[in-house]
Amino acid sequence: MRIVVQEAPFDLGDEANRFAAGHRDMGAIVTFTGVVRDLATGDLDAMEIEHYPGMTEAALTEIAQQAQSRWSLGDVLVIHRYGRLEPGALIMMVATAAPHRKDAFEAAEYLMDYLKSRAPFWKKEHIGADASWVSAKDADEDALSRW
Amino acid sequence: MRIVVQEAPFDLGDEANRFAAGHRDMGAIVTFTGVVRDLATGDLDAMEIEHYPGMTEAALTEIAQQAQSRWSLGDVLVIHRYGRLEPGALIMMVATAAPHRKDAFEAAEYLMDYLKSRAPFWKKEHIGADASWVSAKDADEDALSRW
Amino acid sequence: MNVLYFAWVRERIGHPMEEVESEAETVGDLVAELRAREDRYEAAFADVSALRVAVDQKLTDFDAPLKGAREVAFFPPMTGG
Amino acid sequence: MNVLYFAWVRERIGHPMEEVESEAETVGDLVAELRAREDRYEAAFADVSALRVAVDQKLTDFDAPLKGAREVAFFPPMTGG
Repeated sequence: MRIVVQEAPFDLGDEANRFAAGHRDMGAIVTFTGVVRDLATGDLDAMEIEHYPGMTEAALTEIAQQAQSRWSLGDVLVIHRYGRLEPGALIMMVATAAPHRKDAFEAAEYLMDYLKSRAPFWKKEHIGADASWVSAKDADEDALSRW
Repeated sequence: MRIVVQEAPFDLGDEANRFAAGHRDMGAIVTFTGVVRDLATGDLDAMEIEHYPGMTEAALTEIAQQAQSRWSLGDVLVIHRYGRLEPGALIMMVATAAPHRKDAFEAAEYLMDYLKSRAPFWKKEHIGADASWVSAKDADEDALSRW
Repeated sequence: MNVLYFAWVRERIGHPMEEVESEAETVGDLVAELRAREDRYEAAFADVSALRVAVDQKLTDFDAPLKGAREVAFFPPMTGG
Repeated sequence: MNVLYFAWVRERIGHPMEEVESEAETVGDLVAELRAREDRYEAAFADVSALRVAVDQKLTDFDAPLKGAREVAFFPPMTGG
């Protein structure tokens, strides 16, 4: 298990290759990558991500451990950035390795659902001189009920 | 949409980066990678993959188009190898880009479920002097019923 | 028409492709003609429920008509991914 | 104990952290003490249902006891991923 919380960018390809190379005994590798998406109006200047140092790592570790206890997994990777990110930047990724695809997919979805609503990150959108905190979505909270 | 059927290896990291770079307006990118897994006994020499040239590309294209009609997707990538692959080799990958994670995940699972049972590939395991065709699993056929 | 065989169907019959002259109206009729040819065809087609068929590179079933078909392929259930 | 604020809670209160001397038995009691301090605390804690709380870096609820707690954090619902 590897949990990384950092301000610096990460390289999806490097991370995916490194993760896969360590798990050639697993049949299935799933990755999810979150990207800063511009607004429909195209005027997002930046997404600022605040987090709670210390608790963030602990929360992500606990979420990853829960996933490992619920599914047959070879490994879990979570990378999450904080700070000021421009549209198109990669915010975060998770990766799961499992003998079978069902476990790899479900565990990745579980990680994402919990990471959305239970890891201490907060997003703020910067548009010109305006800035506003992104509201949590009911759908994200509801997503937890399926697990 | 990009569909690739080839004997040559592919680089997961390069493919993931290229796919993601083309879709920075999508919030969610999911990849699935299938790896030749050794047997529990550790004595798999190779997995040989036979396919039906022409129909393979047509079947994968149709599966990808179905996914695009069912979910809100920015793009779909399918790469599948054939020929003789050793344990640890990457067999195939799919990638999906979508505005939201639910679509990206579901579409990737749909692609995998159909690709398993509806694309004309056949696997043969080589163990020493023995070789045997891998049987289709009921669970893979059953997986289609959820879509 | 061209008839193609894949995986263990190909191995039992002994070649991957052949040209077949046939007036068979359906895939099932064609299978009956092939089974009557030789033991190796009989062996390959003994249990049709274990087989899949594509006509002109599209999956179909054994009731499918062959009118106008240029290519028919027989193979076991697929195991991709 | 240290009290931390994040996101708009931090912005309303005006600082990210402070040391608070309190005999509050629960998180709810601590909130009542803070609200009584100044308008900006009242503004931040006006609708507790819009807030989340962690004690010693673990998510909990407003009934949670504070005995032995070294760090309490208040923040809006999380928006990671």
